[in-house]
Amino acid sequence: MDLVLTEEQEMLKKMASDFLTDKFPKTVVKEIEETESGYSPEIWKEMAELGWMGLVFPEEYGGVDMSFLDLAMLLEEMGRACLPGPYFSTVMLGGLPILDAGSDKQKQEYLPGIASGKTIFTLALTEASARYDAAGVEAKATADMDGYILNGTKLFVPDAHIADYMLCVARTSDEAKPEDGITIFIVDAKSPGISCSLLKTIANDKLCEVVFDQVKVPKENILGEPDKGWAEVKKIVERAAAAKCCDMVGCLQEALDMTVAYAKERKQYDQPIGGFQVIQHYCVDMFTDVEGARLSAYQAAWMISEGLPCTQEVAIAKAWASFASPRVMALAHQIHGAIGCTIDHDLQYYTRRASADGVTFGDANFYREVVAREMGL
Amino acid sequence: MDLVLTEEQEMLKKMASDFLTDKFPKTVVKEIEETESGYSPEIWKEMAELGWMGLVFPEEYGGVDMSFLDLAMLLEEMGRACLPGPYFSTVMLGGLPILDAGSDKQKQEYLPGIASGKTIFTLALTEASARYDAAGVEAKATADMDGYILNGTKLFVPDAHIADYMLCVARTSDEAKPEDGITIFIVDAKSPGISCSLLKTIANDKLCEVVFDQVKVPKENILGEPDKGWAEVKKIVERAAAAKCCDMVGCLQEALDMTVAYAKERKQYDQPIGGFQVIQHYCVDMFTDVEGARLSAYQAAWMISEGLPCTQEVAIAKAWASFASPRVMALAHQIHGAIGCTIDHDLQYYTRRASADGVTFGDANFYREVVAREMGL
Amino acid sequence: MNFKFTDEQVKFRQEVRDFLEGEIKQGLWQPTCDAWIMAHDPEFTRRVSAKGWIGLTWPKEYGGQGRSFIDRLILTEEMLRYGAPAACHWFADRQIGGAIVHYGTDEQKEEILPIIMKGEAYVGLGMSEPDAGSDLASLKTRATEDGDDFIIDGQKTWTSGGSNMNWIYLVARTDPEAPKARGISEFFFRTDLPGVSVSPIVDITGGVHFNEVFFDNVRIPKTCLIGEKNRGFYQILNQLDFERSGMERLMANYPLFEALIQYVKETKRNGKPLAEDPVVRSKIAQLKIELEVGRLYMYRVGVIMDEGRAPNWESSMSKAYGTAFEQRLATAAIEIAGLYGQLSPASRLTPMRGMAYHSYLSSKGYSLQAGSSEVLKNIIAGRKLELSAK
Amino acid sequence: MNFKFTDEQVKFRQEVRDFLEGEIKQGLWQPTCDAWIMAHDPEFTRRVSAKGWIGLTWPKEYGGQGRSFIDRLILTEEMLRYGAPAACHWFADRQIGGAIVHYGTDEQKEEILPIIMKGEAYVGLGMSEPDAGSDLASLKTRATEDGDDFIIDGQKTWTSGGSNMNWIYLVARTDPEAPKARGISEFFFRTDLPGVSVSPIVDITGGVHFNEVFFDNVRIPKTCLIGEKNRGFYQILNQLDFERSGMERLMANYPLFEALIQYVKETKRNGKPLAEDPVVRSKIAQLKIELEVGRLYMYRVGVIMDEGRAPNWESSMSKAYGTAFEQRLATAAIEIAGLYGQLSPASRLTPMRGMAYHSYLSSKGYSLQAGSSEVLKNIIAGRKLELSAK
Repeated sequence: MDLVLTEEQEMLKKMASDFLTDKFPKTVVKEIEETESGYSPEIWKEMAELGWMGLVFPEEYGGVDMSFLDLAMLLEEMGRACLPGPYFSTVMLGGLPILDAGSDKQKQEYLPGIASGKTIFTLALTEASARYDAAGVEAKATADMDGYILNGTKLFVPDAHIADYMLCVARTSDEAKPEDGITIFIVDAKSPGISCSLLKTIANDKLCEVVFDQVKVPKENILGEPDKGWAEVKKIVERAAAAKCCDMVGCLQEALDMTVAYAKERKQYDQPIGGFQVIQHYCVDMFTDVEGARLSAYQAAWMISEGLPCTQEVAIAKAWASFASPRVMALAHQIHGAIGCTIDHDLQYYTRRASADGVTFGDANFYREVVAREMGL
Repeated sequence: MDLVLTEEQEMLKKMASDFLTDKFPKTVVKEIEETESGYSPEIWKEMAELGWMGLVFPEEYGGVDMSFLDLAMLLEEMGRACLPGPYFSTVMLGGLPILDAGSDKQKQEYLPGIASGKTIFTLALTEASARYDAAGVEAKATADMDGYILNGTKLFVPDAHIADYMLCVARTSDEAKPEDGITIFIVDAKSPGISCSLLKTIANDKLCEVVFDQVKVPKENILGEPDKGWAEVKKIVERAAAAKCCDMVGCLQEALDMTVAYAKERKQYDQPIGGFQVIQHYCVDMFTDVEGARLSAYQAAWMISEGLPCTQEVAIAKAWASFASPRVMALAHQIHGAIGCTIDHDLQYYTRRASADGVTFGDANFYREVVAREMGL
Repeated sequence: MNFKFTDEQVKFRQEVRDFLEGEIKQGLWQPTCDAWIMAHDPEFTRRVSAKGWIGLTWPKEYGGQGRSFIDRLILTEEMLRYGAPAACHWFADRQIGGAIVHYGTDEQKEEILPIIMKGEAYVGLGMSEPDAGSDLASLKTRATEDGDDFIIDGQKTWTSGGSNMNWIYLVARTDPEAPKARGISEFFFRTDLPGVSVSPIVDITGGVHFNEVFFDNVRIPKTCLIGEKNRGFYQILNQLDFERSGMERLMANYPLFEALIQYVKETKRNGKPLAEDPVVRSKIAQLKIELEVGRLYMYRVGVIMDEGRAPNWESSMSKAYGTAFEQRLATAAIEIAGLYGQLSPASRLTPMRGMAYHSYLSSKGYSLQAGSSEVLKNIIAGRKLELSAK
Repeated sequence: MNFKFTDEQVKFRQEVRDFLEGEIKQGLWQPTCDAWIMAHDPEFTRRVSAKGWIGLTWPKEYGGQGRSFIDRLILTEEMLRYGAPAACHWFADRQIGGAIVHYGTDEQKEEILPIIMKGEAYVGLGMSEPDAGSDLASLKTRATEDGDDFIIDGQKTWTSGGSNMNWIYLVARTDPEAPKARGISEFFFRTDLPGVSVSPIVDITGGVHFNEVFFDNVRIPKTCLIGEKNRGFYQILNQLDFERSGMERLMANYPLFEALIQYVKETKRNGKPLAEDPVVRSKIAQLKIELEVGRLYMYRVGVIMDEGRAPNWESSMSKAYGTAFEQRLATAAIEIAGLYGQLSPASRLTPMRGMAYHSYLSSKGYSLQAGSSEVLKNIIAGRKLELSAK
């Protein structure tokens, strides 16, 4: 066992932190949040030049061939910086699934665009049920002569309004088990029949409602095997959940750091409030929660990175991050006092994002059930 | 609204507190707990002379005709004193149901004995399922020429080993709904076929396993209507739960008082530990929980006393007492430090009883479900 | 002991309900959470005034109704239950009127109480300052005597009242030489005076109900002083106990609770209503239990006031408990709503009219305003349990 | 980064498991909770010694195995998982050996370490006194120099070791004039000396594993001093970090967890296994999540020690978390068992072999011994977050 980051990982984190701190002061985050697109194409380009979009992709596709764990470290810094934009969608929900399950042709077609920052991807999975289980997939794809016709409504699709492509999960045949008969399609987001509207969300994170109305998709756009797509979807969700945990670690760590700093600086009753034992213990409780999130997230990310089965470890990490984050943020607010409850204070960025992150790719209850099943209950 | 005790109630509490403090120092409680009978016949007699056994019974049966609320106040003091013995069983589980549902003849036959302290009663309700719902009643009473034959095993029956009579809840006919076909019998505890063995429990509170093997019960010993006994059982359980809450208020209040006193007296780092803000807040959290238990228990007891329907109020009180008591006791121990974890320290009496009281007549989960139903969920 | 409301109280509650339901039916407003502080509606306030429901507990000789504090809690509870837009008169009614009845001169009673009862005083509470939050006694805003006037200089923050504010209740230092708590006085005056400037604070939900208020050489007549000069801090302690007893501390997001119950009954997951999911059932029942016990803490404060006693630790307990409850409720609601819980009130698909989202964010402030939970616990520990540092 | 155990570690874990399962199969003992402190079995300790598993991490030159701290945690974890009766050698192995390796003289190493490794030193930890619990530095037991000896006078309490204790580790004041923390020294000696008397303390479960120990003019040679005179408090701080890292802080009631899982699988309620009750499932899954995260806090401490660093706030976090977890586990278990949870281990009908009942009571002490959770949080706040009173 060894919990030390490699020198490269430290460097990557440092570089990312410097870049993000420089490019994304909260004034910029706020501006971007308020635009419709939700990202800055200029900085996006710079991120691509730093190799971030291609971080985990092989060199042959224009990537820099680093590991999932390295990516996780980068995501942590992005969480810390409240990075707005389609990075997670593109790399985690688009690129990695294609690298995973795509044909050589698909990889050659899509990965270089992703790695170079030219192509924005996303995943259209959840629907009205808002659940991450197979039964929630009701969108239908019916075989047509030269392909499929897609119909259905996807909800909470991140960044769909700016995506060039979507992975769309649809039902291609009706089987007894909801896990069967599901297929993943790579869909050109500009295909006729797709309409997309932004949902207003707590994190201002550009989730969309995407309606597929008689959308034609060519047969060669199936990702992986037809009817057997659920296994890959599970993998996508598992990996995304682990990645989201790293993101959350950055978010919660920053909230903790801000809070501890404020406790040292804010004076009441002639002393820093951090001198009061109750405030100290609040900080320790936050810190303990954040450390639990960190250790479990790193464990999950490391296991994915190593290609080890880790359904339980991911479930533990995401459940922990999801139930710990509201209590961490509640204490952050309690210590910050009224000032932390204003829109102009940086804390609220973390409060809103932590709330969104907690439910994205499965909340604590969802993963408790996963753990129960893994335990044989 | 008025939350003030009457002068009589204050006097009753004071008198009870003085008597119990005098008679039941913890050395005596300990001795009694260690006897098989679990009570002191001498002090029992004195309690009867004070009118406690007859407190709520009409004068015609030798009682003093006070209210259920008055009884609740007495129970609170008993909880505070960790009174060992069959008071609760006799009055709450024997006498009150007979007053409630008994025929004139039954009242005349049994109540004077209870009121004078001569007769010990109990209720044999729960069985292997250990639940307070009708489905748990599997003991059978089959009609015989001049009465019924009882068969079955009752568990967690308090004080059965010293009882003169038991109310035994048994199934007299099989109906579709588990609530139907249930009858309550007044059973002479010395009837042939009854065997009784003590269960060792956390509170040393003399719960028994009672086996009924071909026990004959005359027809006139049916309490209330045959086959329709469940409504009365529900009432018994509801009233007992409310009474148990008052008992618990006394128990938790004493644990709180001991803890606050200890926090003022125990010095570490050159000051009373009660000077540390974290300890202060622990005490406030305990106090808040105890006050919630008190207000909700008084409300429930008052409503029963007034004859008002109060299923929800009782459920709220017992759920609160049951989930608050472990956290109150955990803080009591945390503040007392190691000394509180010894068998020679008074705190452990309260820890053990609070634990038993929490599950008796329904735990927090049981009553959450009652509340949910009352809410129409 | 008696846990029942009198027949008159039951009738009064029904009257309030009928009034509010009628208002909703007429579409005059929609129930919202935090309406007591966030929903400013001068018209509604006027209609409430017409019912005689502002100044309910004040003596009849000053034009009040002389009714009990329990009556007032009933009124408050129903206002909150229905999420009525009562913010315009809330603080004047709850806090300022009481202070004037208690400490005001006859002239002040004659002049100010009618304005409040007519629902025309939209009051901001000018207490906190940037460096004086929980530690109110360290406030710096100065009120300097000058002939028949005081000159006010300084800055307040977290002053309620939103953009409607036309009167301010101000706590300022009148004796800079005295020990901190002994040189403070209370004032009440209109905000349209020269030298007063107001800058709104946007809260985490995007709402505006707090202000920063700046005082630059503001001249007010001495008649604006409430009570005794330099005794303000002690007068306030009393008023704070009163403020803390407000029902809004438990029920500001009551409309969310009702909406949540409806939501779990109506929303199906895996073909079954959420209400049948044992984890959800248990969570909601637990909230109900906590709410009802919270009401007992709350009504106890009313009972004490009706006995003519000042609430003390009881109101601190009620407030600390109530705000913690509201945070639990909001957190439970947003969790139960899952991904939908993230949708803002502006979204078409938002469940519970966006109240889960709103309360999740706004309830963070509940345990900070008007005595942080930590300060309240310190008060209970000190005043009631008599625990103190050496 | 690497979260995997090495092949050797996996093999070692299997070896420990095989050994312990074999012992259980032979009926040599039954798994119990708190076995590390409560279950004294000299024979078992001898068998463990024969495996070379006492002194696992000590340098080979002193007869130890020179293995890693992770190895030791693996051994510890399996001992706890199987509830093995390891109390006879636990403290000598965990605490005293390490202190002697670190601070002892060559003679002490040569003399004492072999006794410990043979499993013959049943050690009591003589630290707390009636008036010196969390505030250890205020201890009063005196060790006065007299020629080549020290004379010990005073009283210790919560001294572990039960009735088997034959050696004691003692912290005593050697310089009454110096500031509190600077006049304290550590000693280690046999308890069969004249003037030592031992009085058992019966705990809340009825168990006896703590003692009061009285020292009346007890003469010990100076060779019993460990490390530097008057530097004892600082040496201890180090050892406490080590003590706090013990796996027992998370897993002392692991056998209960296993029994609880089996119980919910096997026990039917309303015709369905408890494991299918969503509230129960969720509760147990939550415990599993918490346990696994606790193991991460725990193994991190091992990793740090293997890096040659002294654990610091990390072990405080691990201990505070672990003991709180164990209380949650015990409370959940007794709640899930319902009325049956009240049955004592002596009862025929007791579920989970009475371990829920036992742990519910005994776990109250976990968060007090060896650094109360409050002291540990103070340490984390001070050492790591650098928060302090003015």
